Amino acid sequence: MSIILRNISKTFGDFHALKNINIEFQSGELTALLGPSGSGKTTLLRIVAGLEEADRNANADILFDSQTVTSSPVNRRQVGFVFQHYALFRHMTVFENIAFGLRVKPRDQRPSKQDIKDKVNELLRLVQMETMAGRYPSQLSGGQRQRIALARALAIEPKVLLLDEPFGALDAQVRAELRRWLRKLHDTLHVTSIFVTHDQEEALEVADRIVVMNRGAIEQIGSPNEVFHCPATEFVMQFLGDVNVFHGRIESDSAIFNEVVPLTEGRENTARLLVRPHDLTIQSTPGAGPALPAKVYRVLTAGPIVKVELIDRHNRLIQVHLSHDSYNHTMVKLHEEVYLVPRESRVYANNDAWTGAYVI
Amino acid sequence: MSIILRNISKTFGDFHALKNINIEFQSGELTALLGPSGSGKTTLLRIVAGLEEADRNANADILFDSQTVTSSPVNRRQVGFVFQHYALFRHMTVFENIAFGLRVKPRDQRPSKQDIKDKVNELLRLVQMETMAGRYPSQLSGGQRQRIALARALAIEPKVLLLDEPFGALDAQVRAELRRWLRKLHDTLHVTSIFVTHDQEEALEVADRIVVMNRGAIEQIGSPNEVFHCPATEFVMQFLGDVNVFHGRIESDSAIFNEVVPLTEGRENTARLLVRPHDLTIQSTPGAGPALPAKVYRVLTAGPIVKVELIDRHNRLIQVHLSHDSYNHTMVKLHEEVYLVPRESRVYANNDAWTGAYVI
Amino acid sequence: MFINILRSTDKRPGLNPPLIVNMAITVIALGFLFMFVIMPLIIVLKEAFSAGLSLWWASITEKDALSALRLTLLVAAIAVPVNLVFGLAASWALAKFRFKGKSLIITLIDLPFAVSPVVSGLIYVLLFGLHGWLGPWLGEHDIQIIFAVPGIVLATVFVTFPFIARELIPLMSEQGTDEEQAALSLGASGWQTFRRVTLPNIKWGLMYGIILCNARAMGEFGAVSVVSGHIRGETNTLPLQVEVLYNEYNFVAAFAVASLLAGLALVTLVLKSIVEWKTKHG
Amino acid sequence: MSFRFKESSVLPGFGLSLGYTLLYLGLIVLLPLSALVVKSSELGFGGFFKTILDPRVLASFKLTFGASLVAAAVNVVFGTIVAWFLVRINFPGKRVIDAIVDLPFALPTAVSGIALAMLYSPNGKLGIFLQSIGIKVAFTQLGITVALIFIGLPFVIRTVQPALEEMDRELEEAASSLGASRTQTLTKVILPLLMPPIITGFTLAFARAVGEYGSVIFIAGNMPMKTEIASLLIITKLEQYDYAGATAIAVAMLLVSLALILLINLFQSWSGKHLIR
Amino acid sequence: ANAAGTDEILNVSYDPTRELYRDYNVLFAKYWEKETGRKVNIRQSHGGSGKQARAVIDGLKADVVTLALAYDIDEISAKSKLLQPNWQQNLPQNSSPYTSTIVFLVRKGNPKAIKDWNDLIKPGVEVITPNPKTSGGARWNHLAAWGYVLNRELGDLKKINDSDKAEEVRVAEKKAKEFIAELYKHVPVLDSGARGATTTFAQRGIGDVLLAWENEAFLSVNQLGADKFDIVVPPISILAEPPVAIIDTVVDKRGTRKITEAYLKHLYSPEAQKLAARHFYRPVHPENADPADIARFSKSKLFTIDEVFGGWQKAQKAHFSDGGIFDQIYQPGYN
Ligand SMILES: Nc1ncnc2c1ncn2[C@@H]1O[C@H](COP(=O)(O)OP(=O)(O)OP(=O)(O)O)[C@@H](O)[C@H]1O
Ligand SMILES: Nc1ncnc2c1ncn2[C@@H]1O[C@H](COP(=O)(O)OP(=O)(O)OP(=O)(O)O)[C@@H](O)[C@H]1O
Ligand SMILES: [Mg+2]
Ligand SMILES: [Mg+2]
Repeated sequence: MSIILRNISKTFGDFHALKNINIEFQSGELTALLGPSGSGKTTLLRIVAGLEEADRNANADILFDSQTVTSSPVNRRQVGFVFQHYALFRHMTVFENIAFGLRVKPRDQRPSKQDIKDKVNELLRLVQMETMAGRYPSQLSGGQRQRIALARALAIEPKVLLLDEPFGALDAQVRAELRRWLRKLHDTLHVTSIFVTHDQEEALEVADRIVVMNRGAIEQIGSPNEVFHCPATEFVMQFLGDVNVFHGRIESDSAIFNEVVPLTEGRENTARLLVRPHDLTIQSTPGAGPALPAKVYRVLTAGPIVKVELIDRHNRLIQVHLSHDSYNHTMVKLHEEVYLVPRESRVYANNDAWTGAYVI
Repeated sequence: MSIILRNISKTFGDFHALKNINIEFQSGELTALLGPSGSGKTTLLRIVAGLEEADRNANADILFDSQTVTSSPVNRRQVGFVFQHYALFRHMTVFENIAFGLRVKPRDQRPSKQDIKDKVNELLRLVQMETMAGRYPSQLSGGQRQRIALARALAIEPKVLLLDEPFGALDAQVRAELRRWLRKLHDTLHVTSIFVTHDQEEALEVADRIVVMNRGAIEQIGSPNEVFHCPATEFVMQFLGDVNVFHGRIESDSAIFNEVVPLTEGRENTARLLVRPHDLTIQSTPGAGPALPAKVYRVLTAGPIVKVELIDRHNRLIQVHLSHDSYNHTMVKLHEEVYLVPRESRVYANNDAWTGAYVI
Repeated sequence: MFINILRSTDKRPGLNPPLIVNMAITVIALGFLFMFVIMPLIIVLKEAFSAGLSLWWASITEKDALSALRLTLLVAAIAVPVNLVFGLAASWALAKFRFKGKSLIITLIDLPFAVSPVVSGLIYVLLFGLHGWLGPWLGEHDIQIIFAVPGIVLATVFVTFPFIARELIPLMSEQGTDEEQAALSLGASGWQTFRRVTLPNIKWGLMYGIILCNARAMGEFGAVSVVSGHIRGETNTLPLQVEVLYNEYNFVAAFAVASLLAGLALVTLVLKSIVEWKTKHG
Repeated sequence: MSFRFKESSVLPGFGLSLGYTLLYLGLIVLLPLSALVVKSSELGFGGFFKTILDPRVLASFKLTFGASLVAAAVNVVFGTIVAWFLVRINFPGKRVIDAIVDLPFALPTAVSGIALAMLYSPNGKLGIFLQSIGIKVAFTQLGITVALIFIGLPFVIRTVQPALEEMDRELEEAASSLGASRTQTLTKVILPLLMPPIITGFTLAFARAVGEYGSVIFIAGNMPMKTEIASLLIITKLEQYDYAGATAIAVAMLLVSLALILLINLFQSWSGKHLIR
Repeated sequence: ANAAGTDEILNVSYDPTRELYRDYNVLFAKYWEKETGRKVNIRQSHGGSGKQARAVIDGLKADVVTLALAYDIDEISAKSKLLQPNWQQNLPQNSSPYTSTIVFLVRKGNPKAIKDWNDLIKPGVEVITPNPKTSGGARWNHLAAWGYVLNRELGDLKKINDSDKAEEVRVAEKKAKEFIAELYKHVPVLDSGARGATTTFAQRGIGDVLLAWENEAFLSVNQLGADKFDIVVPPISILAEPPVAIIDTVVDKRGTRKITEAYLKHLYSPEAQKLAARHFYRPVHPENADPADIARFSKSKLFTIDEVFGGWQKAQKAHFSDGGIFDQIYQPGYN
């Protein structure tokens, strides 16, 4: 089922939570909604589900498979919704929670008791909670509740799956497993899914498309590669993954970054140099191109990559990520003076990308 | 303040949520509790705070600075607690929520109105919610609620800070910032902090020490480097970061991994080869040592590292993580036949680490 | 079990008041109930049985008493369900939605309580009485409303009108709409959502509402007295029967019948136990 | 912002439930009560005010509303304590005590009045004791208050009880972990959250007390200007076949109650706005 | 009347007549069956006299009313025209087949030595009487006391209707009002009904003397213990005449005139008179009653409403309506 949102806005009192959103979700696509806390992700998802009404507006419209659903209620939209705060039924056991959607189906579509049981047990197995069918939500840990919320939404095999941070409280293991399963479900059933996440890695890994939101507006829509490698705005660049930001100023035709610029100065004639930590190489000599002298401050070797924190002459903190291999090659030592060479970087001046020259 | 737990167990009905926990938290240390969902992290934290009573047992004891606190109530323990589900006061504004702990101090220790105001505003700035002081919790997004819960616990400048997934609903940016701030708070105030997380990267990066829990028991306690590089058990190895697991069997004195072993076979005479995705190198020729032939199935280039998914002859999925650099070097092509060489790996047979020979 | 006496029902440490405070609460609560409920109950029972068990039994099995009991049960059996339906509808509309004029509607729902019982009966006389608005028309068609069962039912419905709605409204608004939204998103119809999600969450409040409504429906005297006509064996409810007996200087029988009504409090016990049992066992 | 009668909501059934509520309310409450108003209007403006401004009527209003407020307030304090006891404390035989709470509704009001008068009269079980410490209850305004406490007693208990049962204990834990003492937790967290049911209980107990007749007259003494309640004056008028006068007093009482209850309800909805999620 | 050969009538009565009419209904049913061969089912309604009258006014379909005061039946006639204003002439003795009077119930041995009305206002005497505005019985008490003073002052009650003695009567009435006011000062509790007053006096132990109907006084002594109370009959008191009447429009509509006429007329029959005496009512034909029952009624001078007050309507208006004597003595500032 394809979903189209046209001119959707939402205000709470005089707070604009969504500002004129236009977006299309292809049938069978898995889309990630990515954005900082409070950017309107939940609100958008709730509007799609029909749990919240968008501001009334002549042009506003929501289409499911080209049919407008603006006035059709939640329970007719056939959406599975995983709530950010779970919204489990307190008075029902885990089993009853998951079975609920099946049990309320119209009699002629309702599966038999045994089928319901089998289905629920299958889902319980999926979320690794077979032994807890008889528990009440209050007797579950946070992650367990989240898994039940997920299983409950999946039970009804909806055409559209809306997931509000469905894995937020889960550890990497279970998360990876459920993620894979979600991907597979997708590829076999061709449901249209939208999931909210605050974890850009997850978005990049799982989604077909990523929608980056900020302050109630959409900053960029694109494939994971697009948003990561060609961020449309400075915000997207900063939001997707760690970034070292150097503040500089525009002087004549160059962006100058070799001194500290107070942040308070406003955006006029200022420039920002953005370099991802893994795009910096550490060298013991400056070399030919632009290089930033810095001092090694802290090295974290635990984890799949080595994180090196350095401090430049202006006392700015700089992060560099290396593979264990290259780390072993370069032999960085604490407090050593080194040179950082950006392999790739972006410069933004005023509000646009800067294509001119720059000096570090 | 140092915290010692001795022989702490907790049962709910006949479910053992904690099994004889013994642990010591050094004064001024930042400890991460890491473990899968339902492993007892919240329960343990609640027992430390005094929100839950451990099973009565002659040997069970909780000491704060060598003083037993088993019978002292929560509000005397001077712990700041961030609840996994926030537990914000619904009838109070954001401001009042944060100010609560200050306003209930005994009159002689209570800060002045102005001091309270300043303090709360400072905390609001920290969690980037200056503009929302007058809102009620029901008017906040998930991440915003979490930040308020954090600010509220910090307001009372406790001696012990217990945080139950304090950043679970936040995006990487805010998270990194708060994490840094937490680290700094730590280093300046020397509070003893324990924080629960399901994000092993976060644990590895922030914590001084990591406690890995599983099914109510402690699997390993150690520095980030220790638990990552020298996992005490197979579980720890598997839990900390992605791992490729190959199932094999013991034959005479070797562990054999070159065929598929059904998982159902039980643990006797079986062996597992564990290799981290970044510890595998991709080569176009087998080379001298053990090498695993596999076919490239999917490549994800979005993100700071390149994730390559391969399938071996037995149709097992294998993950390899490369830096963009090495990826560009090796020039992996989709559906190409390649050889995987483990740089580092661990073999577990039966229930122990295996030090003998093995064949891939 | 007995080790737990005076301990808090929730065993979480730290939050619960010390034993001494629990003791004080218990003493105050029991003292208050003792002065205002238990002692009056004892008085009623003492008087009821003052002439022996057999006279008590004779009093409540007397012909008029039995017919009064039947009428009382009938009236309650109509008034309680009718107000139950209203209570559920009203609390749904008033607790789960926000709209203008809500406080006014709630106030109007409260109103029947503030009306003196006699007046509650009187208004139906003013409507349906011989000189009332509808009286002449009813007379022509030989329809008897007041001084007959319909009038008694109406008066009872009026005086017990607010109970269930008012019990449920604060409880329902307290619980918000999260779970209802979840149910709807799972495809449940409005009615299914209400029955399977909302109702179980308010079951205690609902039960108290029904119990209170029922108790009052059976115990109501003033309003019913005005519209009953006091015809023996026909339009006397139990409370009216009590009055009749009392005014006939038949003190013991009056209290015997009253004790029957007091016994209805036991219904609470039974009902609550049933609900609790059901909650536990599926 | 434009005027909207109702804020949007996804829950169904608003029209139906509100429509039914209003219809039923209109038929059962408003229509009959309008008969009351119409009847009282027979007196004309002057007659109406002459009736209700009679010193005896005014004295009875003062007494009725005053005693009702006091009784409702007493019920708030003790009812909350009883509810706490019933929910939070283990006690053998608690179920029976729980059941007895409904007694004031089950007993016909006259029986309650007689029983209370027996209990609190100078030769009654409690009366003797109270007399000995110099408190006279029966046939005084105190006696009226006692009867009104009795008949309104279940309200606060039964509204607070389910709310307390459903209360999220994590909030108490949060308060406690922030250093609040038990008293502070109680006054700053628990009570504010219990406020809506408490206020509801108060309103209902108060309303009920204002209208009460049967149980009061046995213990009131019914002395004009001193212990004569408004409902008694209504009966008095009726005994003289003065329907218009009776309804005039009833209407005046109703209007005062309406105003007071509306005030309370407005306050409650204003202070509880944000509680609805 | 229905086809099955059973007649049905509704008798709307007041409170303490239940026993009397239960027995009388049996008596009449036998009589009626003997006379006509038809069975009769008599439905009974009991309640406060005024309340019962109001119910009939508002549509309670009573065939006959047997109430405590003629005033109440007058009101039925006046307010709803269900019967003729001169209904009281339809049956002998002002339509009252039995009468009663107001007596004093005192504690055993009469410790305060209360013999006459004047003793009621002796210092330290507490009198229990209900509120005349809500209780029919209390009105009798009030009027009896009033009549006592007039009789004492005037010597002869006939002077009341003598226009020459108007001034003398006015002075006497002023005295009566003072007496009444003083009397109510001795009343610590004004119950709303006769039964409540009895309870206050008997059970609560409040007061030294209870003003009550004679038949109710006998009943209370019987029920509450002959060892606790004595009945004192004052030398002069009021003749209480509880009247009976047919509700014309109802019986005409239902076709029960014949049986209701027989029902009321039979109250004057010897066997019914005997029954009334047994239930502590003074029969209008004492000769037909059991002498043992008659012996319980002590002789005293009884005056009627008509003699002293010129009928119930006037009495009600002067004494009990809003602004009447009763209200005046309770006005703030009155002493
Ligand atoms: N009241 C209870 N009754 C029964 N079991 C309970 C209760 N509370 C918790 N448990 C169980 O105890 C175990 C530990 O719970 P806990 O909340 O400590 O887990 P956790 O490690 O915090 O998990 P998560 O990361 O999902 O929050 C879980 O399996 C949970 O189901
Ligand atoms: N009822 C409300 N009244 C006022 N503001 C609201 C209300 N509900 C949400 N908001 C605001 O709308 C904005 C968007 O909220 P939303 O819940 O959609 O954020 P989100 O992107 O889901 O954030 P998170 O990742 O923290 O859950 C937030 O700033 C929030 O404070
Ligand atoms: Mg959200
Ligand atoms: Mg947890």
